[in-house]
Amino acid sequence: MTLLAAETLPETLAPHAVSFPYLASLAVTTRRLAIAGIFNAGSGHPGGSLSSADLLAALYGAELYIPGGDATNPVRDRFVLSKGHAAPALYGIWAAMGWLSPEEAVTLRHRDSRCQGHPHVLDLPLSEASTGSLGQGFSVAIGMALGTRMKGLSSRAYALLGDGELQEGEVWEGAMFAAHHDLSNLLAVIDYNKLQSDDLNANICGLEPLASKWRAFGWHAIEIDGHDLPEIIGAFAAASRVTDRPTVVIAHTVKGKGVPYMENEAPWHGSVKLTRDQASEALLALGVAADRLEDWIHGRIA
Amino acid sequence: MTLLAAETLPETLAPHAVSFPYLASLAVTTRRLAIAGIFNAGSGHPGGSLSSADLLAALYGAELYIPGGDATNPVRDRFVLSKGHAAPALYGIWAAMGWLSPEEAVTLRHRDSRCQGHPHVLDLPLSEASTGSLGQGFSVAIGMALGTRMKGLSSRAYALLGDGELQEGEVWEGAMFAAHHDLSNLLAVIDYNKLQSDDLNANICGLEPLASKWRAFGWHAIEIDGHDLPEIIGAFAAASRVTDRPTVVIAHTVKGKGVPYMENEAPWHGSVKLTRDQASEALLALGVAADRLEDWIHGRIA
Amino acid sequence: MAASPNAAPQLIGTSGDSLREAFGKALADLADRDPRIVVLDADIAGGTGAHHFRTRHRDRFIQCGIAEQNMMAMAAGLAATGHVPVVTTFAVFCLRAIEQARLSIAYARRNVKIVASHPGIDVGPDGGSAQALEDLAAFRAIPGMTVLSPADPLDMAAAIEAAIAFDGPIYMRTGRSPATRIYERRDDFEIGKGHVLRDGKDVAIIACGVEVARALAAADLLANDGIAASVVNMATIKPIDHALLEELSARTGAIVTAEDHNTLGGLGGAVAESLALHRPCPAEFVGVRDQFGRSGEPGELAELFGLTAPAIAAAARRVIARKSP
Amino acid sequence: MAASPNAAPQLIGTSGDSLREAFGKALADLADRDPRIVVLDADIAGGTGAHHFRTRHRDRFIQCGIAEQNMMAMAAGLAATGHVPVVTTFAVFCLRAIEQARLSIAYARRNVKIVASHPGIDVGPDGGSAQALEDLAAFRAIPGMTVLSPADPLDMAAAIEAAIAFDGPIYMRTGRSPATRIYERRDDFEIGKGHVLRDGKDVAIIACGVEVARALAAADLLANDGIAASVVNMATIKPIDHALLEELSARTGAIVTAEDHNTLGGLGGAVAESLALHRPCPAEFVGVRDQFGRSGEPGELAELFGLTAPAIAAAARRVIARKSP
Ligand SMILES: Cc1ncc(C[n+]2csc(CCOP(=O)(O)OP(=O)(O)O)c2C)c(N)n1
Ligand SMILES: Cc1ncc(C[n+]2csc(CCOP(=O)(O)OP(=O)(O)O)c2C)c(N)n1
Ligand SMILES: [Mg+2]
Ligand SMILES: [Mg+2]
Repeated sequence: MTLLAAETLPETLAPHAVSFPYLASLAVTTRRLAIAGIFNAGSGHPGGSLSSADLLAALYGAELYIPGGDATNPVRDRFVLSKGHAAPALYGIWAAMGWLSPEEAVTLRHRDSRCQGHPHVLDLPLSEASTGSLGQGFSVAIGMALGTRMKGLSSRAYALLGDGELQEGEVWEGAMFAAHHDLSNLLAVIDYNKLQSDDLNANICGLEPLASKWRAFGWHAIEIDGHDLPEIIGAFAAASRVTDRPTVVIAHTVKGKGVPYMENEAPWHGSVKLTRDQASEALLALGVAADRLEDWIHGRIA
Repeated sequence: MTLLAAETLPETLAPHAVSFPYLASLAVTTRRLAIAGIFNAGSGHPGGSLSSADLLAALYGAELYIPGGDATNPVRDRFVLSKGHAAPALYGIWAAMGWLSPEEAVTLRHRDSRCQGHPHVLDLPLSEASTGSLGQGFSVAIGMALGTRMKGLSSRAYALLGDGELQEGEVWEGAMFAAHHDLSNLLAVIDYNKLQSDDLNANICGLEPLASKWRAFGWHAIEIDGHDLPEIIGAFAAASRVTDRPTVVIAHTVKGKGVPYMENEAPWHGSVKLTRDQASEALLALGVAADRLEDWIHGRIA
Repeated sequence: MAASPNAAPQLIGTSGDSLREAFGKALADLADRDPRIVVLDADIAGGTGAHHFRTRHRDRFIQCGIAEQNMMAMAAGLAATGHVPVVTTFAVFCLRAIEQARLSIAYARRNVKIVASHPGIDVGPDGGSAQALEDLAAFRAIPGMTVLSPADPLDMAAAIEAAIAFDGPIYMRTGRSPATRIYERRDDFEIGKGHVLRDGKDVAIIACGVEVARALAAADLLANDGIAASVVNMATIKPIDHALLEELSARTGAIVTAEDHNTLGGLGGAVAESLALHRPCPAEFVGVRDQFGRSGEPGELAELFGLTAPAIAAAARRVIARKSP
Repeated sequence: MAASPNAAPQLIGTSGDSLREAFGKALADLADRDPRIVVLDADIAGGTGAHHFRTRHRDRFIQCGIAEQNMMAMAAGLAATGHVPVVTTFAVFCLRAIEQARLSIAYARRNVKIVASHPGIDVGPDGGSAQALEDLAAFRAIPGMTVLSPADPLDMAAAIEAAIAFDGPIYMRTGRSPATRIYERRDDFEIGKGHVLRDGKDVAIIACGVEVARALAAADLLANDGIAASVVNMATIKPIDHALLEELSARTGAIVTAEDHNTLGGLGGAVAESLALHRPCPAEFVGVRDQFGRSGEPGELAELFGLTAPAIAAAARRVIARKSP
């Protein structure tokens, strides 16, 4: 593995000046809007949305090159939410970035909303891919990494995967392909919250030793705390210096992170209906003032 | 991993008294009938049939418990040819075992023959599964290992896979499942001939480090020379003592083994048509006397 | 052909169990008596109804993880060793493993039941990615695969009982949303037979799944205008009930099909093929017209995509206008 | 409706290129002019015809390994970055990745061409496992998916050119065996339009793929008995040519379909739906009757499964006997 010195990196890959308080604020907005959206929808996946909020904040806030959130810019980086059921968090981070109105972000799953239950690229082009069937978004991102490289663009492709998602064989097909083709412009991030729909990965179909699996498939693997923003940013920086293979960031997370009654509690991991009380309790736990609850539920976050 | 001492093994798992000359004769008969079948058919896959002949000889001749070749015996072991395109070798080993007439074995791919281009369980129940689409036979064998274990039977399930086949994600889904369920009555054998249809694995989509992949997926992995009968038998014996996980035998082989003009020569790896001269040269190389060529081509092997 | 008195439909109009719940409960009951049954799940048992089986028969519940291809082919291996495997996941994820269902199950004629929850736009808020509109067509094309789509909880319970008693591969749809009850009893379920719920000479509405209740409601709407519609619960899509369709074609001369599926290739396709082969007459197809679904409540989506009782009634009026004089 | 003189069929009767070879060569030519084209292969290029493209355009040939699911979804990513991906494998392995074709390609409306070699019993000696009899039905059910099945090498070359010019997802069958030549030139290929090869008032034979040549031969057999048959090359299965079918139904009152596919849900299903919607008439469906194929030479298998010219002619006689007086 060759490491490129930072100064030889093309400009778009150079480390940014990162403001961690800013990233933290993106993450908290993401979480709040995800809860509001799921409450309004009457269904949705809170556990896996909350666990990925810090990863999404670090990605969109400090790593991805998508000037102005313009999904038509050919040299933009591509981010695919392969674990598409975390759509509420995706709409949340876009709203936090100012790329989607927060009022729309919380219309999740409504008939006339562009915020479909799972990201749909024809409704919201920033989705880059239409996902919801686990495993596929990762392959699409691999195609994007290859496709931009074939065009000589400096773009990178990113995919966020769930841990349960790694049970899909398609992921290992893609992993083998990406390593064979030295797709160093590809970064996979695993939201390793140890839980899937029904139970712990360890009870359903164990994934450990997970980093060894990826390494045996030819990837550079980095393990971090997926709620520690400096660690996340550090992992991205390290990944950008790996130029002979794709990198996977295995981010240890807590399912339901930020809402104590949900954290690691099995019933909140699949698609659920939130009562108004539950939504309020969640938003309070996420730091919303009692007199702003109604505003946040409607996406009035200013 | 717990090792069971041999004397505590149930009788059906006890090591057999193995005659290596007998196994070698099974292998050579298998190879000859495979060539005869492919010649008669006008199409078929010689490379991957020849590379697996010694493995099949060791399996059927010394390892599998299938008394009298009776595919209705509920306590029999199950063998699934997951790389179904090696069907010519499968029919060959059955004929060598006396379970299929050699005359029928060489009717490969003919309209009225039970020897279909890929094994079909409704035509020949010893096939155990209908295969031909890579990856599936392995999953079927896993279902058999689980199914017999749930019934309290001592049966073991075996699958022979190609190396190219390991690019199918379904294989890794199955690998993860089998390890999670500690299916120690499951044995996968990889015919690691380094070539697939078009080219070397290494050029198409590299598999190395292969043993590390299986180990990271929770399997006991053994690497051997897949043409060395004592090594093969030794690996099976070692596998039978592994009682807490499935075992994979990674058997290094030569594609086209036994027919010099085919060995490691790319054009013989896919489905090909053999001329009479080519078939004759192959049979001569496999030790058929010049005046017996016509007999072998028609399966008159007595 | 008149509906038997026992089977007289009672459009109760209340929303009860969903079909997936009815399936899970009925299967758990069947398994009390039938030790051959094992259930395979891909981390979605709470959604498919399979959790009822798991609660009662933990030792016969096989958690496969999120790996539908391996699950489907493993089921063939379990069937080969004497079990009767019931493979459960969402309809769209059954599609992910259709080649395994084709080769390892159907081609090898393994006795496996594939039970697909979350078909059609009835899936609702999850959106288009999860709303399978192709499964009836795709599984119908597999040689030897029987295809079922029952209409209400009692129909569902009868169907899974018949499916388990049947020796061969079956693909069956359940449903996500609470289902309108149609039957008060259903002891005459037969694979391959449509069930005439209502008898009328002007037009015949052939429906399956959630559309059966809407077809009955459409018949009420039509009755208000003096149009007498037959309504059939065509719970078996394959093999289709040719004899019944021929009779209905002869008697009504106008057919409407209704299904929560693409109008191409599913129930509509099966009925169209049968009519063309045995007794042609005009038909209209109610279903999703070659579009993907989207998020929304099932009722809203039925409006949006034209799967409601008034949409069925409108199709009936169209086809009646096309009758040969 | 009469066939244009230019397009007059010339049943040359010699066996020439296979459709897969014709596809591969035509695609390599197109790619000389169109730098957007990339080809994806799953270790089977020598079988699909994609090797012709590889030889000429190595840098745009993407070897995916034996991993069809990843290949199919990757194609969507390549399309999203401005390439025009052509995914190539056997038809039965396209089925293995149909959920990827559905979600990542069709739902996202990605401009990907899926080209499937080895359809139907025409596959021959490989046997039933490799003989896809379901693909037309399954891919037809995917919303927005165009489905093609050209008839001879020139038709194939025209079809791939039209497919590349078309903006949207397409599933297209090629064929394994040497194809009988039908066209001397084919410069009027249009997606969505059937091509009338022969004009006759007594019955219309609607065929696709290898069955078109057999349909023409069947028309000759029928002509010997004084029966005038129209023959249509229905190279577009979806969207089906409703206008042409309506006209043929009106004029002949008797339709036969012929395809190397299950008789359920494919071309026969598409035609039956169209007739029922627009102008019902009796039809007979020639194809494989819900069985799996088996090993044998393509010609032998056509006999065994009833896909020959005499079988088509027999179906024509049956359907003529069923005409309404
Ligand atoms: C192919 C496929 N199978 C099943 C599902 C249903 N499903 C949705 S979420 C989920 C659990 C996912 O677990 P994980 O990947 O760990 O996600 P997270 O914990 O981050 O929510 C399942 C099984 C799906 N979306 N796709
Ligand atoms: C799912 C699937 N994709 C493609 C093929 C076509 N195919 C038949 S043999 C073969 C090469 C297999 O290579 P390998 O597994 O290494 O077999 P071996 O070298 O032992 O012959 C391919 C791609 C197939 N049979 N199944
Ligand atoms: Mg998880
Ligand atoms: Mg090999």
